[in-house]
Amino acid sequence: MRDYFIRRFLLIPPTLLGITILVFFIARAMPGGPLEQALMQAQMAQQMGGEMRMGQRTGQGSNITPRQREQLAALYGYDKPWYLAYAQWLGDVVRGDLGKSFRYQKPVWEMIGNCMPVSIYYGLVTLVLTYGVCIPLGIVKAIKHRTWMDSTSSVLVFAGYAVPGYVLGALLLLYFSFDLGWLPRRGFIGEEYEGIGLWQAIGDPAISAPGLLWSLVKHSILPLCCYMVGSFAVLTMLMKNSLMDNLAADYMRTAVGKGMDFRKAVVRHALRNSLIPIATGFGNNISLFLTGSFLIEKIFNINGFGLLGFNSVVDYDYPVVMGVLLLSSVLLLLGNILSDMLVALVDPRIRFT
Amino acid sequence: MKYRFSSLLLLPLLAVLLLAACSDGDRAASTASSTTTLSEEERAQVDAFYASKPDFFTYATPEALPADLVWQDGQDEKPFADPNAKRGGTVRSFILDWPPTLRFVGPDSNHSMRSVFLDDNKMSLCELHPVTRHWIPGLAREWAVGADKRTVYFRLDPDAHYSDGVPIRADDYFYTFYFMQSPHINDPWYNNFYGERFSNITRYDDYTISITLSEAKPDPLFYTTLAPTPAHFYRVLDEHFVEKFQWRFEPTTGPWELLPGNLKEGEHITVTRVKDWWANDKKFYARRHNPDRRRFTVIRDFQIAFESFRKGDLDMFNLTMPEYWYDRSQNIDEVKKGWIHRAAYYNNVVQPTIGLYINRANPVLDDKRLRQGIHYACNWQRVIDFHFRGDYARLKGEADGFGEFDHPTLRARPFDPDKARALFAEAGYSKAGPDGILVNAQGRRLSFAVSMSNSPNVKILEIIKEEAKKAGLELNLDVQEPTTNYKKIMSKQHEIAFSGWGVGLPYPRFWDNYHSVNAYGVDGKLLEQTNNITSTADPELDAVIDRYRISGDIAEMIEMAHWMEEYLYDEASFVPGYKMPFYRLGYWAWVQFPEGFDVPLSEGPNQYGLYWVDEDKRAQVLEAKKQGRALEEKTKTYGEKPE
Amino acid sequence: MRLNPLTVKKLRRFRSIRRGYWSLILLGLFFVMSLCGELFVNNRALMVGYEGRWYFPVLRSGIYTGEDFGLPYKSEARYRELDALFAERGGGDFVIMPLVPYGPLEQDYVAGSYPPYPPSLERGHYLGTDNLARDVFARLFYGFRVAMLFSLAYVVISFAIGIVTGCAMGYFGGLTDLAGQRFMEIWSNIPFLYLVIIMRSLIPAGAGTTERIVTLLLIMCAFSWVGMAYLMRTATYREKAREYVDASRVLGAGTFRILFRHILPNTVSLVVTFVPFTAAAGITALTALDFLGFGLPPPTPSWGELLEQGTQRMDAPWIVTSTFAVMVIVLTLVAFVGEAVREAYDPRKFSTYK
Amino acid sequence: MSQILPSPLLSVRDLCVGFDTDAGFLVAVDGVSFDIPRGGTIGIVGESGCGKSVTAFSIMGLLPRPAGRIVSGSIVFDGEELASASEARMRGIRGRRIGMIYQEPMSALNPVRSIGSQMMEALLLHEPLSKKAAFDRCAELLDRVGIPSARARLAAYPHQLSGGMRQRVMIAMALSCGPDLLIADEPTTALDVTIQAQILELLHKLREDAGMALALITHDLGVIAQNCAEVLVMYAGRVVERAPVNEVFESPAHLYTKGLLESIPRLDTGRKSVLPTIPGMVPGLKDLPEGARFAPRSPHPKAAAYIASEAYRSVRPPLVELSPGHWVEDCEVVRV
Repeated sequence: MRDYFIRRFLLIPPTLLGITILVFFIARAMPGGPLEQALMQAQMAQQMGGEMRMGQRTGQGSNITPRQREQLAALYGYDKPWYLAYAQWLGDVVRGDLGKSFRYQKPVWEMIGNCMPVSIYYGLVTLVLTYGVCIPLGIVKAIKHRTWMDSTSSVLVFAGYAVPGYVLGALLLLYFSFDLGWLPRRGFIGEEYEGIGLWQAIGDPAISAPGLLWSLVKHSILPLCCYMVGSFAVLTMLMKNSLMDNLAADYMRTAVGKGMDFRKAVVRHALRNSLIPIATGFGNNISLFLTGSFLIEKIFNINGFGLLGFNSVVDYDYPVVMGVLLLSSVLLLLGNILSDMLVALVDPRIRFT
Repeated sequence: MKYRFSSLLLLPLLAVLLLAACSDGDRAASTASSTTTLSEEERAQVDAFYASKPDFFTYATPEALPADLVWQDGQDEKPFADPNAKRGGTVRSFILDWPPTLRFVGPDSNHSMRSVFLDDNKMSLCELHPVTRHWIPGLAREWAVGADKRTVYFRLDPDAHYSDGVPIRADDYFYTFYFMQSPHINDPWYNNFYGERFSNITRYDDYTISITLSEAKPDPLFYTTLAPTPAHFYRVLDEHFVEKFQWRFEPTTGPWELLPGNLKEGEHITVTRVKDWWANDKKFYARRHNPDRRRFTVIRDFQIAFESFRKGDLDMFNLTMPEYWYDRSQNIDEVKKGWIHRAAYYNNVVQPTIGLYINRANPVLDDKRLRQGIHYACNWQRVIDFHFRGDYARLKGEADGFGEFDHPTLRARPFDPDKARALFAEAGYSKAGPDGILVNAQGRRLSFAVSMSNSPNVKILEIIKEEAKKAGLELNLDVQEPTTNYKKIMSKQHEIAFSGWGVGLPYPRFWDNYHSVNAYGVDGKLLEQTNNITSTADPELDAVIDRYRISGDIAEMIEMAHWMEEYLYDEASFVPGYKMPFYRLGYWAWVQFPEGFDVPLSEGPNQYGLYWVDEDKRAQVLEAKKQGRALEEKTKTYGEKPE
Repeated sequence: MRLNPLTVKKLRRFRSIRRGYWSLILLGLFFVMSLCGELFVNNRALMVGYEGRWYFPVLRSGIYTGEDFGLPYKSEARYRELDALFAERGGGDFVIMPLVPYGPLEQDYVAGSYPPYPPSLERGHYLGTDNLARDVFARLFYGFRVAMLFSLAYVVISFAIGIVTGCAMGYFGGLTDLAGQRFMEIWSNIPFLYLVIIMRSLIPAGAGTTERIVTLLLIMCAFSWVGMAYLMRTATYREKAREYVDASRVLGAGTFRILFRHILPNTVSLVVTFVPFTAAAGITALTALDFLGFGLPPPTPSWGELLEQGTQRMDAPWIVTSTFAVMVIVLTLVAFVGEAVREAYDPRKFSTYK
Repeated sequence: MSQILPSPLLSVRDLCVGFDTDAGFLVAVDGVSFDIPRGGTIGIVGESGCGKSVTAFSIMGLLPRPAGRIVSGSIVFDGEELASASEARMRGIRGRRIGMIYQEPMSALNPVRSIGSQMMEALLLHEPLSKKAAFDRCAELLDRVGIPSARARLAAYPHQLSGGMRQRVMIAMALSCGPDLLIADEPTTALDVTIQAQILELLHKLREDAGMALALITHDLGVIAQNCAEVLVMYAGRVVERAPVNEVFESPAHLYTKGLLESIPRLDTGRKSVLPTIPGMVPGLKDLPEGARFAPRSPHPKAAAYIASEAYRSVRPPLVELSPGHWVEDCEVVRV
């Protein structure tokens, strides 16, 4: 089994290589890119008069010379054939350098690093809450199969599945934050707590740690609702079905036949077995939750990973696109391995070879 | 403001926010940036550049100034600020996106915050009086136009200095050319503008310069009133320029500066008023740019920003869009109870040429009758009447807003399906197909694609499309992400493009959009990356455009412009769209505007910074709001709706 | 057609799951109605009686112009106006309009007031209009048709690719499998939205609406088959290991026979249970793309476009509420069907003990 | 019906058990009655689907809810009615007083938990033992059922053991609390023939040692011959014949019993012959007639007429006592 996981880890680099080569190539081969964007903006400067004030917007058609074009191309690394540019990028990545954003001229690492705390916070909280709700709910639904409770919760989770989170976000925000004023209107945390870590708050009597926590919770409620609403159905139903399979399993009868209380038998026997399919999908969810959803982040003004990724795509900010891609791919691949490990942990029968 | 500029212009403007602000900055004027002059070594490098272009950079003595110059100082103009304006306070507004850079030049510098730092802030040698359109002093105290109509002489105001305290001298203008012509700034437009437009700059003494244009112009001041570039800040440029200055704020000559620590990435940014701004007591600058502080919060959704405004999180809000002016703000409590005031400001600025550009390089569209038919098939009036609620107006043509240059009688063709059908029939499209779209004898349907970028403007074209069916014309909307759309149009692959060019005073321009050198190369192939997106190439027109370009005589230029407008009207490659002759604002009652605010050249409240914040009133209004007490409802109109 | 008794049993079981069964009936009904939607929601008249002759504009492939009914215009007749005119004029001429007398593209501006118009029974805009004065009901209705057709095609194409690839990988195993797995791993990591944006730009300007929709469909399918391929790969592996496959190979059955006669039929249940959820995913993805403006070409009626308008116009709540409601209802129905299909194909024994 | 004797350990009377299914409510056990004396042994035979296991699960109270339920009848164990006993009461009986061994030792064991933990669980539920003591007891038990290196085995998972081993584990588990009654539900069906013999041998030995009663459910009469004193033959949910074991072998009274006997392979016939089988199949539970359910498979000449008669549909034949303790379904066409 150790060899299996070593092999899995060894397969990560070639896969990453494949992904990045493909995206890099597509980015280069397609029309429209940072160069066009720069040219468009240069032209817009011309239209808008750039620095000239009111009366001076008179720049007469300045067509861009081939030399200027080349210079701009060089700025974006478009002066080389794509494979050489890729090789250079790869070389930098191997040395731990993801390059600099075309648009912000900042190291991509720094940009990713900046949005990581928020993304990790939302990602992990969503993950914990989602699993924390879905697993118990799935269990209850399995045990109370075809009762009133089961049907009602089914309708609810399926309706949640159908709700587009990004629209829900706008609705909730307008209603709870603007109309009712119950919840804060924007931001990650109250401004009075901006830039303060919880550990600092605990150490500093001037700052109320419960206040900080409460502020964080208030700011998080609506985005978390939107993040989670869609993921309930799949996970809950998976848990329910899987548990039902196991409730009907012979070993449950054996357990009860030993004189064990049924509930105890569910917890001690059926539950662990039914977690196997859940564990299979767990790794995938990690990357899903961490990368977030840019539409929700946009509505709630969360400077997270999803928004970064989306903006980099629409801005043709390729170093950031590649950085985000690399990171999310690594997360996904590691997540898959983590899933396998979890499955192996839960299920002693599994022997990966 | 959203609807005002068409696709190309939309992006940077979407986010333009309207507030301005400021108050008693309690901070030293000099910032962290180095105020030392260039070292000898640096000096030598810059001088070497000047020396390499001896014809361009000239050193002279005051004696060399022509004796017959008529110096002007604009002091007979009236100030336009309100003498009762109070200084101080904070104005809060929003931006839709975080600016990518604080540079003014180079990649990504054309962003939405730019007007705050630059266009509405940084001063030039002379400024246009926004009411009389006469010149008033800026950084120059006096100026004189040379007899050749190419050279303008300036005497710098000795009081003028940057926000870091460094005075502005003739050297800064030399340096400006060094800077703007440098390949290191990676900005072709500035390179070209400063490289081709001018032929000489001469320094007479520390405070006297002249700038010479390559070609004579009727009013060369328009082209020569430049802003200085602080040499002590940028120093000798190198290939790291773009990155090095990405997030450094240039010492400014204007009232607003960004101090380090006044921004949180992706969240908010605050500009503060320069302490002891040098122009504080100058005749045309006193009582302007009154708040101490202007804070911009990033809110990525326009609607949520509006709700924040209603809640009082923002002080001012742009209500230009009819939907916001009427449906959203007309009947809300905050307005009815007079806590929020609203105002519409009719102005008289040149209008971007928004409309449909028909690509004549397409063989089918290279038929004048067909293009004229398309004109009649476009129901812009419906767009204006319903989509813009009759507030906007039909664009007259290329020269709308240019005063005498604008043709006195020509008007864009109105919607007329019968005339359109008649013209289509002449062009061979006489039979209606089963779906009502006309076909010609070869069976070609009268169907064209309109390329445009993904923006709210798509809705406008959906109206045009629906109405065009009545004339038997089908328009398919080819909606692309802005960059790809731009690429498509610039490589002239479109059939029809919905686009708009920003235009500027003093004269309408025809060369960029209609001269054949911008349509086809010497090899006869379509040229890419030029503004002639109608692919117009006509020797007769070319000849007039060429003469117009070099003319130094206003009357002659007007005559030629009228001829060209008639010609282009007949060619019918551009279907004029709409124009927006005003802007509209909502603001909390503590924001005050001059009673007789009448600034026809103003495109937004921050451009001239005439409003102020009354912090005492803020407390009163907030108190009233808390108690639910109504104040006086105010919706004002400044200026007059044209025609 | 004779159904396999096992299938009959599954169908019967499906019918016994009332929530799913009725959801399917409802969805089917909606879908059929939307397919012949021109009869219910349309600005073309069902029937016009003019000067003793009967016309059926809705059934005609072409259009009748105003001139056909004695009106002075050459474009398509405006039947609601015609209706009002005939009524006013009296006499034998008449117009019968569909239940909702508006088309999805038609802009019904009212002089002196501005869209979006609120719901009005009197004017026949039961759910109001959108920003361009287009009837929300009509756009939702035709948006449903587009979404359903789109997502059905989406399911068929992406399953076809997924099944072929998955079967091939599972059946041939070895290098094919290894290469396929790597490819899928790479492919599924490509940012989808990014490719949608750039692939759209490759569509030539002159392309018609249908070509644009098909291109979008193909792009989306290109990214959605991976999941099915993984499932089929495992299923094929499992089936291949069964004795009967060996047996038929011994009997001389060829690869294709084994695949089509033995392996595929045995994996049908797996495929079928995924149909509804994939269809729902197709609708959701299309709506999200439309919401962003990267989906169907305007002015195609679409839910995403309505949602976008609605979220921008919260002051006109009828747009977002009705769209939101319809979308949630339809997708919930699809999810119910999906759950019931899964239950029918793979029934869970439910047992507890005292 | 029963003897006037010291009260039996287990007394089942007119037990009817049914299930809700897609096809409606189906009766799987229809009026079954029998007794097991203390220390006594009974074999229940019949083909698959005859209701043997359902009977066993009814005794244990392990009918899967909500589908399965006891419709009527009583199950009295050591003087206590089990059919209506409370959940808590049942917990005290299951595992402690009645142990059970299941058909499929693989699926009856939880695949993700070690043998030891599952065995210890049974002990700890009923006896106040420390974990350590329980562990030692388990090792001892495994030793008793003949599993070598018992301590090491306790850490193993079910999939790591062979089928025979797993069944030994099941037996050890069932016996861990020293039950009064052991129900063995086809304990050898899933095993190799050689292992089957070992397991039966083991069961036999353990029963003798512990003096507990045994209900052995099987479809193989041969197995019963060696292990049980009395035989209960079930067909389609009913008892069709009930007799002391030697009587069944010597003079089976029901055609079904006879058929079962004939299908046991014998070594003593000396010549190669085709093994006789009972033609036809056990009927499904749906639409069962009231009459003798074996009739359609009966070679009796009047069988066809009987099936056509109203009696087949509506009259349940009673059991008659041929000789003391030998009861058979009273219907001409299915009698020998």
